[in-house]
Amino acid sequence: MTATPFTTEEVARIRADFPILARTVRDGAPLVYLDSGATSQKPTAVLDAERDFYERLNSAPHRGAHALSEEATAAYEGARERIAAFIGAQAQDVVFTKNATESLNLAAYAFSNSPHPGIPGSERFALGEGDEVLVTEMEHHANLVPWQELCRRTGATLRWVPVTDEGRLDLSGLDELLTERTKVVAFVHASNVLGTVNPVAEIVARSREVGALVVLDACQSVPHLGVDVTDLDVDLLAFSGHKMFGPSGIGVLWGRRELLEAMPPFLTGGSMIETVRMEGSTYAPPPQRFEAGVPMTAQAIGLAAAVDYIESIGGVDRIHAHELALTERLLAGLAARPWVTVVGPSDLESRGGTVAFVVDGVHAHDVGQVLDGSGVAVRVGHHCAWPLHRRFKVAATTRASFAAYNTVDEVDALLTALDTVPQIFGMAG
Amino acid sequence: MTATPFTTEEVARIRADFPILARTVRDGAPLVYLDSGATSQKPTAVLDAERDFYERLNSAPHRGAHALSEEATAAYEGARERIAAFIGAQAQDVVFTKNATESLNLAAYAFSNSPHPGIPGSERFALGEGDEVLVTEMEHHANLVPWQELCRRTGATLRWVPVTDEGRLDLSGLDELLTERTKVVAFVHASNVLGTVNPVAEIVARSREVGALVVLDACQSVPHLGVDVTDLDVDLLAFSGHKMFGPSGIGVLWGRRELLEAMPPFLTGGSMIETVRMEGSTYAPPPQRFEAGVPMTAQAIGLAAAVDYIESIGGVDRIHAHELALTERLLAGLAARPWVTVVGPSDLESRGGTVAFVVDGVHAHDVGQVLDGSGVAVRVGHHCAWPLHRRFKVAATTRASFAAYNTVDEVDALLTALDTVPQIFGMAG
Amino acid sequence: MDLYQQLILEHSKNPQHAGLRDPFEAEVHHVNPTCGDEVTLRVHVEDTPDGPVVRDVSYDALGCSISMASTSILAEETIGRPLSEVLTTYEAMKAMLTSKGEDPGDEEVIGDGVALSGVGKYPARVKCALLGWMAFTDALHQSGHSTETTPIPAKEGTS
Amino acid sequence: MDLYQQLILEHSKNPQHAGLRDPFEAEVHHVNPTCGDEVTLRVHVEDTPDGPVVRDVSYDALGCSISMASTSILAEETIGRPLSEVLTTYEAMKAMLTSKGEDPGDEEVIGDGVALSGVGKYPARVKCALLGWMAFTDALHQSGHSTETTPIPAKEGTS
Ligand SMILES: Cc1ncc(COP(=O)(O)O)c(C=O)c1O
Ligand SMILES: Cc1ncc(COP(=O)(O)O)c(C=O)c1O
Repeated sequence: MTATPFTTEEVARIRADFPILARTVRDGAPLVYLDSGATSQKPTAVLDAERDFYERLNSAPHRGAHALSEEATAAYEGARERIAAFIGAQAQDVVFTKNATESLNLAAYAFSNSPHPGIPGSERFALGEGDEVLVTEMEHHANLVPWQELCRRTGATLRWVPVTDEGRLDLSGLDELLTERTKVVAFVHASNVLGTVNPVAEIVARSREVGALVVLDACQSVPHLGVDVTDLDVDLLAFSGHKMFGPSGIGVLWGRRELLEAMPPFLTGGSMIETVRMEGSTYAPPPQRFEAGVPMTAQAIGLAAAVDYIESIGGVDRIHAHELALTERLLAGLAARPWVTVVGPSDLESRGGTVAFVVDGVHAHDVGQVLDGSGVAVRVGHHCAWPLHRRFKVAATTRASFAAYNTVDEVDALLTALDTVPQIFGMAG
Repeated sequence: MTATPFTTEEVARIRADFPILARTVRDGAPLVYLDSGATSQKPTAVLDAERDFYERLNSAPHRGAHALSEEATAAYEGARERIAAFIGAQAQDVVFTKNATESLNLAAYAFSNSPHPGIPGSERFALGEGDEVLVTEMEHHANLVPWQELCRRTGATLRWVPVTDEGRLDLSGLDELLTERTKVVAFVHASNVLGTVNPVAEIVARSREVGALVVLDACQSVPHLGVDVTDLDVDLLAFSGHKMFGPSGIGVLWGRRELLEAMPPFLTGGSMIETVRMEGSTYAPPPQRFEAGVPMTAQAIGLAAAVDYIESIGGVDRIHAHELALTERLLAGLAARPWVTVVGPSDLESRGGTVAFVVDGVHAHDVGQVLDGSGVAVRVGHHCAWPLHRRFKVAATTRASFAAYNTVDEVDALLTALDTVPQIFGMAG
Repeated sequence: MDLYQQLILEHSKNPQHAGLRDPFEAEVHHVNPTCGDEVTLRVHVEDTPDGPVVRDVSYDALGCSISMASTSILAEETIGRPLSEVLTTYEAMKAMLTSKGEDPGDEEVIGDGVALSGVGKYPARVKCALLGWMAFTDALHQSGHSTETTPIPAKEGTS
Repeated sequence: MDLYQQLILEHSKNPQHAGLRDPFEAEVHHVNPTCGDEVTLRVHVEDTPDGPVVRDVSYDALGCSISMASTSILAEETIGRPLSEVLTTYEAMKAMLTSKGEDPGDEEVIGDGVALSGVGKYPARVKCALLGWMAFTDALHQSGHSTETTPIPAKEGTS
C-alpha cells in the first residue's frame, strides 16, 4: 500500500466538516468518538445534500410524470450510479435497503421463497433438508440469525467455521465443512470486533468448487478498506450507509446480475411489480423488484454525497492508511499495559481499524463507563457478535473503532483514561 | 365536525414553512403541488430536527453506554412516545419500519413464519390450506401483493370484497366472503385513489364474529383524518412517515400488545435478540423484536417533529376540514365539466382529500403532462391500485391529492389548466 | 405544449396499420407498469436473397398519445423495409429519445419519428415512446432474428 | 467517577450471599441482551402466620460492578425479611434507579441500595442495576407469590 495517513492539518480540516466533533459530553469533556464501527458521524456535505433534496426536489421517484418527480427520479438514480461506481458495480445491480441487516435478510429469504413460480431460475435458490448453509463463528448477528431462521424455515442445516485464538478463521477443517451439500457460504469481510480481514479469494475459490453461493457482509470493509465487486468475485454483498458517513436508514445489497434476476421478491407492494391482478401479480426486473414502496430517496442521495466526500478527502486508501496508523499506536499502547488483553490480531497484517480488548478483572461495561467519564466514547458489550465472545470466554469486550476524523491525540486520550481503570477498581495497575 | 378550514392567512403562514413550495418548474411556472397522496412536502421544523440530531446526538441507539448513545437512545425512544401518542397508542406497541410497505410485509410474513418454536402463542398466526385471507378490490398494491405472496407460500386462499360503481366497498356479499375460514381481513382505511373512507367499525365487528385478525392500511388516514387505535379497535395498523410531513425512510406498524408478543420475528439480526448461540437464538420482546439492525434514528426523530408540526398548525381535524373544503371546490369544478368523469364518491360523505378523474378520450398521462406544463403536479397512472382501475375499466386516472399547504387558488389553477386539455387534443371542450 | 406536435396527435388519433393480422412469426405483449399501458404486437419477417425484410407489423395498443403515436410511426417506418435498415432506425429513435433533448433526430433515418424529439426532455415519457419499439425488438428476437435489443444500458458510474 | 462509590466496589468484589443454595421454590435465569450479563437466581420463601418471609436468595452472577453490587445488595436487603417489606424495598429501588438522578433513595428503605443512586444518571446502566431485581421478582412470581413485578412501564405519551 502506498497511501499515507492524513497529516495533522488534513485531519484538522476533516474534523471541521463534522459539526458534532466540536461538542463536549458529561461535564465538559471534549468528545473523543471512537465508536465509528457502530455508526459514523456525518459531514456537513451529506447533511446539506439531504436537505437540498427535500427543499428543492422532494417527491416520490418512479411514481409520477410531473417535473418534480422526474427530478427526484434522476437524483435517486444518479445516487445509485454514484454508489455503484464506488464499489466497481453497475447501477442496475445495486438494490437499496434500509440497512445491511435488511440486505442480508433479503438474501436469506430468497432461499425460502424459492422456487417461485413467477421467477424463472429461482430453483437455483431453493433450499431444503440435507442442504447446508455455512457461516463463521465471528459473524455479526445480522449475518448469523437470518441464516439460522432460514434453516429453521427450510429444514437445512447450519454449519460454521471456527475462529483461532489469534482471531482468524480456522480454515483447516474447511474440506469437511464445505461440501456438495453446502448451498450458501455467508461470511464477514472485516470483523466488527476483531478487526480481522478474512481471505475472501480463498473462500470464494473453495465455494465455487462445490457450487455454493457466496454472500459477503461488507459492512466494515466498504467504508474502511474499499471494495471492488469484480475483484472480490462474490455473489451477493451487503453494507450500510450509516457506517460510511451516510445517513441512517439506507443500506445496499449488490448482486451478480443473473442471480438478482433469478431471485424471488422479498418485500412486495408498489413499484416492484410488472402487472397486478387480484388473482396474482408479476414482478419487475432488478433492482426495482426488491424496492417495494416509496424508497429512502433523501437517504440514497445523502449516501451518494458521502461517497463524494470520501473521494474528496483522498479516498478509501488514505482512510485505511490513516486508521491503520491509529490502530498501530493503540495496539502498541495496549501491549505496554500487561493488565490489558487484546481480542483479535495483535499485528497489522490483514487488519482493519477496530480493536477489542479486556481489562483483567474489570467488566467492559465498567471500563467503558470510566472512559466515557473522560469523554472517550467506545462501545462495550458483545457488539452483536455474541458467539464470538463465547468463543473467547468473555461476556463483553471494550471496542475502539476508528474513522478518518480520529487523531493520534484521541488514541492517547483513550490510553490515559484507561490508566485510571485499575486504580478505580483497585486492581494492580 | 366543528373544525374549520385554514384561513387564507393561515395557509400563507403554513406555506412559508415549506421551502420547496416557493420554487418554479418547467419554464418558470410556480409549483402547484397536488401530489401529497404520493408523498408530502417537509416543513423546515422537520428538516431542522433531523439535522440537529445528526449535528449533536448522532450515534447508534440501544447499542452503547457512552453519553452520545444514551442521548441518541433517549431521543429515539422519545420519538416513539410522541408518535404513539399521536395515534392514541402506547410507545411499546409502536414498531418502526422503513415504510408502510415494510409494515404490511412484516404483518404478512408473521403468518408464514408461524408457528415459531421460540415464540409462545405464534400458533395464533399459522396459516395453511383451507384458510382464507380477505382483502378488497380497492387496495394499494402494498396491502394486496404481500397477501397474495403469503397465500402462495402457505396454500391459503385470497378473497376480496368488490367495489361499487360509486367507489365504495360492496359489503352486500360479506357473509359469504367472511367466514370461519377467514384468518385475516386486510383493508385500507382511506383509499389513495377514490378518497373513500371505509366503515372500519362495521368490518371489525364482522371480523370479530368469525375470529379473523384485522389489519388496517392507515397510510392515507393517519395524516389526513387522524386515527385513534383504541377507537378503531383493529389488530394491526400500518402507515408511512413521508406522507405526513415526515422524512422518507420511516414507517410504523402498530399492533395490539398481545398480538405483537405472539408474532415471530421477521427481519433478524442485531438488537432484536435476547440470546444468540451458534445453535440458535431467542428474541427480545416487542417492539425491539421487529427492529433489527441500526434503525432509522434521525428519521424517527424527524417524524416526531412532523407530529409536533401537525399539532402546531391546529391538528388533524383542521387539516381534514381544510382538505375537504378544497375537495368540495374541485368536485364542483369537475362536475361543471361534462367531459370529465370522477372515479370515486362525488360528494363529501366519508371522504378524504383525494380526487381521481378521467378526461373523455384523453389518456391520463397526457392530461398530467398538460397540467405539468402549467406547473400543476398531479399523479397519473394506476396509483399502485391497478385492480381498482381494471374494475373501473380505465388504464389510468389523473389524481389530485391535498395537504394543509394547498390553497383554493391552486384548485382553480388545476381547473384552468385542465380546460386546455380538450383543446390541445382536439376533443369537444 | 411543444411536446404535442400535430403529427403526434394525428398518429395517436389514427394509428397507422393498427389491428392484429396474419401471418406472423411472433406475438408479444408488453406493458408499462407505471401507467398500465399495453401493447400486443406481431411481426412478420420474410427472408429474401438480400436478407430479411419486415413484411408486416400489426398491433393492438392501449396507451397515451405518445405511446400510440410512437407505435403508429414504428409501423409506418418499418413495414416493407429490410431488417438491417429498420434496426438502424430503431437505434436512431432510441438515441434521440434518451438524449434528454440533445439529439433532435434525423428525418432521413426516422421519418415522422422526429415529431417525438420533444419527448427526450420528459424522462418519465421516454418509456411511453419506447413501449412499441421494445415490443417490436422483443418480437424480432422471439422470431429468431438477431437484434441489438438490449434494454437501454445503465450508464457506467464515473468514479 | 461518582458512579463507583466505595460501597459498590466492595459489594461487587465480595458479593454477599453468592452461590446457589437449597432449598428453593423457584430458579430463574436472566440475561442482559446488550452486554451478555447473566444471573441465575433462586428464592426460598416461607409462609408464616404473619405472612410470607424471604428465607433465602441465592445466585450465580456474571456481570459488571453495577449489576454485581446491585444483586449483592438485593440479597443483603431481602434475606430474612417479610415479603411485603421486601417488595416495598424493590419499588423504592426501582423508583430511585429510573428517576434519572432525581431521587437520591432513602437509606431507611433500601439500605446499601443508596450507593446505587448515581446509576439513575446513566440510562444505559439502569438495566444493569435492575438485572438481579428483575430476576428476583420473576422468581417470586414463579414460586406463586403475588408481586408488582411488571417491567418498568413505558411512559404514556403526552399528546
Ligand atoms: C393506501 C396506501 N397504502 C400503502 C402505501 C404504501 O406506502 P409506502 O410506499 O410509504 O410504503 C400507500 C402510499 O404509497 C398508500 O397510499
Ligand atoms: C460486520 C457487520 N455486519 C452487519 C452489521 C449490521 O449493519 P446494520 O445495523 O446497519 O444493518 C454491522 C453493523 O452493525 C456490522 O458491523
